[in-house]
Amino acid sequence: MATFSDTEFFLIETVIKIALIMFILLTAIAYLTWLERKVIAHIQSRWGPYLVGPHGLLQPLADGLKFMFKEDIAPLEADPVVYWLAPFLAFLMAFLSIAVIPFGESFTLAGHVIQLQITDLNVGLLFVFAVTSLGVYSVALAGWSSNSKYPLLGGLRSSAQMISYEVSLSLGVIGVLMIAGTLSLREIVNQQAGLWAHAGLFSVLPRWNLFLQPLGFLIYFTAAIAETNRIPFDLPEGETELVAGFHTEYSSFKFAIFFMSEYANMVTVSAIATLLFFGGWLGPSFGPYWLRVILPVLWFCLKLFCFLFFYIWVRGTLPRFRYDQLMAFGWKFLLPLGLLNILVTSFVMAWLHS
Amino acid sequence: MTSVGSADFIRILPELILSVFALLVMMLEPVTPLGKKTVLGWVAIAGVILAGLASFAIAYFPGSAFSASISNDGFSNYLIELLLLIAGLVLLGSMAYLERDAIDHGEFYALILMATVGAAFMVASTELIMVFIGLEISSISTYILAGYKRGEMQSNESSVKYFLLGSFATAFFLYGIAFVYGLTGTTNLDVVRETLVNSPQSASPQLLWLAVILMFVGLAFKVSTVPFQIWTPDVYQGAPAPVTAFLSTAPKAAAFAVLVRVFVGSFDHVASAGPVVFWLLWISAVLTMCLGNLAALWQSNVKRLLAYSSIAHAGYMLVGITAGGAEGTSAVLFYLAGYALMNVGAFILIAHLAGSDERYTNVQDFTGLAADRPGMAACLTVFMLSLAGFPSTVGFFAKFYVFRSAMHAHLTGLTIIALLNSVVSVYYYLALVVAMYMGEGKTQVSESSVPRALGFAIAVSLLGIFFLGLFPSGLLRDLNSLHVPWL
Amino acid sequence: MEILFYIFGVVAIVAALSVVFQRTPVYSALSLIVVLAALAVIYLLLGAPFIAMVQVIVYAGAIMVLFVLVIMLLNAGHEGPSAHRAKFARWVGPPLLLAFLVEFGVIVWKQYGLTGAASAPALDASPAAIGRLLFKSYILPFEVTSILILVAVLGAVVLAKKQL
Amino acid sequence: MPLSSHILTVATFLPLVGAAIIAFLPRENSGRVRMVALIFSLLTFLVTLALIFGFSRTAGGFQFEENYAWITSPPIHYHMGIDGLSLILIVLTGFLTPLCVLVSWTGITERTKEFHIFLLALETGVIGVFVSLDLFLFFVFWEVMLIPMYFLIGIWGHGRKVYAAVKFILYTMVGSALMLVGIIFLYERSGSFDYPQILAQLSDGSLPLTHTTESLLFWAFLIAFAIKVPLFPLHTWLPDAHTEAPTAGSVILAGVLLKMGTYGMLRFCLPLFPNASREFAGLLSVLAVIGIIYGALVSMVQPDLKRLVAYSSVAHLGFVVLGIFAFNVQGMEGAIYQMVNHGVSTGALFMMVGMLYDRRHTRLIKDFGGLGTTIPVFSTFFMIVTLSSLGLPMLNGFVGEFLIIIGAFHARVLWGTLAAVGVILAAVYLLWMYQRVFLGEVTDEKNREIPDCNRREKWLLTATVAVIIFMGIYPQPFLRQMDVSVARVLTRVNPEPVAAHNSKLPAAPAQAQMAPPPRPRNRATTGGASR
Amino acid sequence: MIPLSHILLLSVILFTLGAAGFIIRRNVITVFMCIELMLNAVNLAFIAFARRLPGLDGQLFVFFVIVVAAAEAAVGLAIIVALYRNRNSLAIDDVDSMKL
Repeated sequence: MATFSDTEFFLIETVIKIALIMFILLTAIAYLTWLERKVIAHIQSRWGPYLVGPHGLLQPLADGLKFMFKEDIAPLEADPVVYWLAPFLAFLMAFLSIAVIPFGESFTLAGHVIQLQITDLNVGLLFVFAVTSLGVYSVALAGWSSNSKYPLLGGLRSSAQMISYEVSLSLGVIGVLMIAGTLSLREIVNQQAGLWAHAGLFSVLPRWNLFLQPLGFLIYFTAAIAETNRIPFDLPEGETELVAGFHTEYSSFKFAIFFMSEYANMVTVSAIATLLFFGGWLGPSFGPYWLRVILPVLWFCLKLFCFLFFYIWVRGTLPRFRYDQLMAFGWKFLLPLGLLNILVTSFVMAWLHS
Repeated sequence: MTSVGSADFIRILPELILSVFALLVMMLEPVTPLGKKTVLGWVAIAGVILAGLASFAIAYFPGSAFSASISNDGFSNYLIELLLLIAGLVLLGSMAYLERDAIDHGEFYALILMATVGAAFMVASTELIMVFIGLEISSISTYILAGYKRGEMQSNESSVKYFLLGSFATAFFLYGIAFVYGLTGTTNLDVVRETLVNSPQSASPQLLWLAVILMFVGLAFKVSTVPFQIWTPDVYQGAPAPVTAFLSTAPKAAAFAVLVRVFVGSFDHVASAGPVVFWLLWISAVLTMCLGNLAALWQSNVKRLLAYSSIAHAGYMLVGITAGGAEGTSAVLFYLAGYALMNVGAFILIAHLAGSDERYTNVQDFTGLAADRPGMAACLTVFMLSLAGFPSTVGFFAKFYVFRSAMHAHLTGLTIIALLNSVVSVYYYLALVVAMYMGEGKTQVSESSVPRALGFAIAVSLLGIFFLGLFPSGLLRDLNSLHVPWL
Repeated sequence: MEILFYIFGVVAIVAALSVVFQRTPVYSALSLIVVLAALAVIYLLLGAPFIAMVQVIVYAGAIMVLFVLVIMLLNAGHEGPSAHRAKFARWVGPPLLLAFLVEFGVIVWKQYGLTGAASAPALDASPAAIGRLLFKSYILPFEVTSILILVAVLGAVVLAKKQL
Repeated sequence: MPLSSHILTVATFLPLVGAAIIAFLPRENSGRVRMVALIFSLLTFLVTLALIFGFSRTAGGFQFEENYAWITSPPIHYHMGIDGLSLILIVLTGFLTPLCVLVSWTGITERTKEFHIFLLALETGVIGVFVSLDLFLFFVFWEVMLIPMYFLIGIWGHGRKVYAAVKFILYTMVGSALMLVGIIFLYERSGSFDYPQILAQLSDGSLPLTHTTESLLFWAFLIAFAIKVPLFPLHTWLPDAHTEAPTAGSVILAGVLLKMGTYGMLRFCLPLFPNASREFAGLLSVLAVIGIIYGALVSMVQPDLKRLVAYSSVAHLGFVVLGIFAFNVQGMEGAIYQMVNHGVSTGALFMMVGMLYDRRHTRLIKDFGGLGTTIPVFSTFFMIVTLSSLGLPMLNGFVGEFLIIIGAFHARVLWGTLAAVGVILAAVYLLWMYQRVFLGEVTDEKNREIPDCNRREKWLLTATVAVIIFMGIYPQPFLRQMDVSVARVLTRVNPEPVAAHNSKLPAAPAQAQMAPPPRPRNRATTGGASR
Repeated sequence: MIPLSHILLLSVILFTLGAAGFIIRRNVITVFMCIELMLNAVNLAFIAFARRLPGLDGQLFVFFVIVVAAAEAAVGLAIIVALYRNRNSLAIDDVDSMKL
């Protein structure tokens, strides 16, 4: 846990951090939806949201208001408790993992060292995985509790998919962990500082893990797309087959929560990818103290944005998988590939160490 | 914190070979054409034979391995060989059965090998966590095997019951381990013993008793002693007969080995736990023998009858464990060998006779078998007589040694109860003989001739029964000189 | 910190009661997940962060998902009123267990008492330390669990696959 | 010649070899099966006869001993040897088995192969029991013998055969379980299963037994033997087993198996536990007398011929037990002699009842009557055997019963008197039975058609009757064989010199009126033997 | 610090609840979940003891137990699915095609 002497300060600091991050994140998510609609529209030679505000910039706000005030309809036969619980579970799990994600270096304020991170666990990465793995429940329970065919099928599908790809997701990052020798995200990022030395032409490149673990990154990112139920792996809510998958029967605010959770999850996995493979907040740092505090956050957000953009880009270009293809891809291709990656990494490491 | 060397691997060579062959069977399974799956059975048997050779070889490399969690001593070596014998016989006896009932997938053979690996780890481990993992491997494999006929109600129910009660028992066993660990700071049985013997004040006796009782409950489920036997009849009846042959012997032998290692080897030496151990064993021995035998008297299904009989036999073996010491141990080990031979033989023969889908397992179905198939009837009779403990069969000396050890330990009361029980048991074993020889009418059971592999397995068990029944001293001498430090 | 233990202890017990007494399997499963999570927090408090995470990832995140999936798949609804048999066990079992509980509690209390704090000899329970122990002292059980998992995979396939 | 040094092994396992050979014969050819069985049983009989000629009647201890280590832990030896006591029982077995084969020649038509296998295996077991000198070996044979007998009753029996077979085996198993405890206990104390060795240890006091221990051990052995005999309250299995067994089974059962019990008492109970024997002799004698009277009374009211003969066995064996526990030369030799007698006579009775059954398929006395006129030869044989069974002088039954009664009088006058009453009762039920079956008018027309003895049966019965008469007229060769053995048992069980009994013997001429000729001869032999 | 006895008591209560559930529940899946509850109680005991004793062995045991529980769950649920296919019911009382 954090090393603050003053418990009060610690509490206040944490609460402020949480509030700030939540605010930023929620806003970001709101504009992510806008971004997505815009980008996709441009990819498809359309305008996208255009009417509400300049370039539709106020569209997310309007959407939010609509969700808030729309009538909340629940199926009569739905299981009341679970039906209500599922979206909040989704929300909780999506935002909980943000807690351990560092987004910048620490700075000193009034004699206190403040980490740009809600809490630094030495098993941080595991915590993320733990929370992500619980995310399945919201989907599964939402599907089941609606007491309706399509949601149930969607729920089952997505649980199976999420469990399957979680394995590959973890296997993808194990290579990085082997190199880093720690599970603390901050530590992992710090190890990527600087440029490659003695690498000839490549000496200009930063010491990102991406260059050591390209395969690992590919596996991770592919699995992450599936894990967040995004195209081309969005089978659980494939409109053509299942209306809207597990959240077919959800409307109004509860639907909004599912919606937000999905985007929050995107942010989380992207953040992890940034931290593990792209050196996190590391980047050129210069200027006065405040700039040196702000700049890493900026770099971090930039990298994150690239990932998010990539997500949208993928959605705009790739078609959806068939379900059996999806499972086969996960188990028969991604998983062995992950194992191979670990095997190669361990051999190389053993060879280097001896 | 020693590093792992080649010696470590040599000392688990039989287990390694079995695992490799299990993998081999699974890898060959998809490339083996349908109808030729028996080949996989032969592969598995080859693995068993190789592992057997390995276990003979590693007898020359005694010692512990893997940070003293595995011990390659006479005790484990003997039991592993016994387990391999069981596995081999069951494999031989199951190939034709599987083919007949159209469930001849390679997985069956792989699972038998895996279950044997688990049991082998159980008997070789001197460390409780390793015991636990071995136990789980063998248990889970046998859960699956019991339900191997997926579409069949009884097989499935057998599997459900075995699984639920087995896991329940595992939890108890594990809780016992937790407390042993809490009291002694270790799960290595040798260290546990030393700690408890050298500094008895370190552990409160009551907590130690609880640990002992919890572990006993866990193991009691596995060896099916009263009152933890409730699963046995249903499971044995419902499981496919070759599987029953396996799970009534191999996991049981392994669990008994653990019982011996834990109770005779460790807790018996501890002053504060000794009496509790003793009375636990004494009471459950009596209950098990009596209930097993009495309940068997009313059975009309042969598999169920043998299930109760196996409960009774567990009771006899508990008598030997109650007697404890080197003599009780060697008697129990001898008993295990004899019991394995006769039980496996009986079950695989019944598996054949029961016909496809095991339609004929009632005692009545065996009526008149002697007239139609005198050979098979004679074999089954020998198995029954051996189970009943008639002299010149191994069943007699098995009981004899156990009872003798009990008398040496001044357990006269227990011995007499055991003897009376074995007299009662004669009645129900003969019920089958009565049906085969003295019943009137045409036999129901399958009259197809015995497949060669099965015949060989039965011949081996018969030979074993008679050889050990006439010349038991060779084996017993070996068992008496196991040179296990904890005895 | 201590207060957290008691809070989550109570949560665990209440949730465990709910596991046992809920008549709908899904609620039982959810309650069990709560128990698991509460225990994970307790593990964290007891200086076992790695195990706490494994608990959540594997137990809550994988095992219990399987449970929930199976319950959904089989659409296991309400448990009807108990049928005919096994009344005996139901009437004898719980009192016996209660006696066991009391007995156990008394013994534990006597042995460790109120003062017998779970003294923490400042252990390094980091994943790295656990990994070192795992791959040195416990390499065999670790390797052997792979056989176990193989068996489980094999079993799940054998038992549940439609066509073998 | 190596064979002669292993003659007991040969005698024991020769039948088993025959059984093994039969096992490989085709089942269709029952004639050949019977022939092989007959040849092997006759060969065995010859071997047992050879034993007689090689046997030294003066030598103490056991003869033809063979002793090899069999099992090392516990030290069990393949130890065989015979003395006078076992010798005549072995010969009796050897004699009866071929008769059994012959008597089943036409009666057993189903599964002849198995029948003869079991019959020969049974002979192996029985001879094994008589020759074993290792307690453990004895126990093994004792148990092994049960199984063929069980099958004989259960498969080829009549009526409630399964019930009878199971009852037979369970009764015996209970007894042998107790005996096993006793044996193991003795082994624990003495460190050996070897009978002579244990006996020596017990005699020279190197193995002291407390009073309680000895009593318990005594009962452990005695109950096993008493069930087999069977002694009065434990006899209930016998009528069932005898009645339902096939003829050959009944013959062997009555002829030999029952003797295993009395043999066991003489061989083990008395010498090993003399004090307990003395202590409980009174009780056992009472039971024996009850058995005699009870057996006779129940026989009297039996409507079934075979059951009648079965109950008569209870009475006869009561005599034997009474003689044994009289603890004097007369009683004991009489008992042994009576064992043989009973084997021959009752065996013959069962054979003949079996022959009647084969002809009429009934055994009820009321179905017969006046057979004397329709089958005279058979009736004559039957008459002789009946008379032998009831103890007519000049026939074998007399010698045994007479000696026993004398012995009983010596021990206690009351027992002797009651035993004598038993003799009279025996005369009553046997003669009454004979009268109802063979004398008077032919009541049932079916009885007119039945054939008389054929040649095989004539030979069979002639041989038996010859033995009966020979043993009645000339008992010395038999008695002398056992003199030494009996004396040994008696010196063990009686602390006072045996001579004292002999000197008292002339004081018993009061019974002279019912015992004319052979008495002095008997006295002479017994007197000579006890020294 | 938290007293060991309190942790153990918590563990015992959970274990007992699990065992009670095993006895009184009639749904196969619920029964299975009660077994999981018992295993968790065991794990808690391991962790509590590991806190007291030198070395991390206790924590490692929990790791193994979790692995085993996972394997058990996979197989157990497969068995239960097969049961449902055969019987269309998950009530333990219906598992009675063999006489008791």
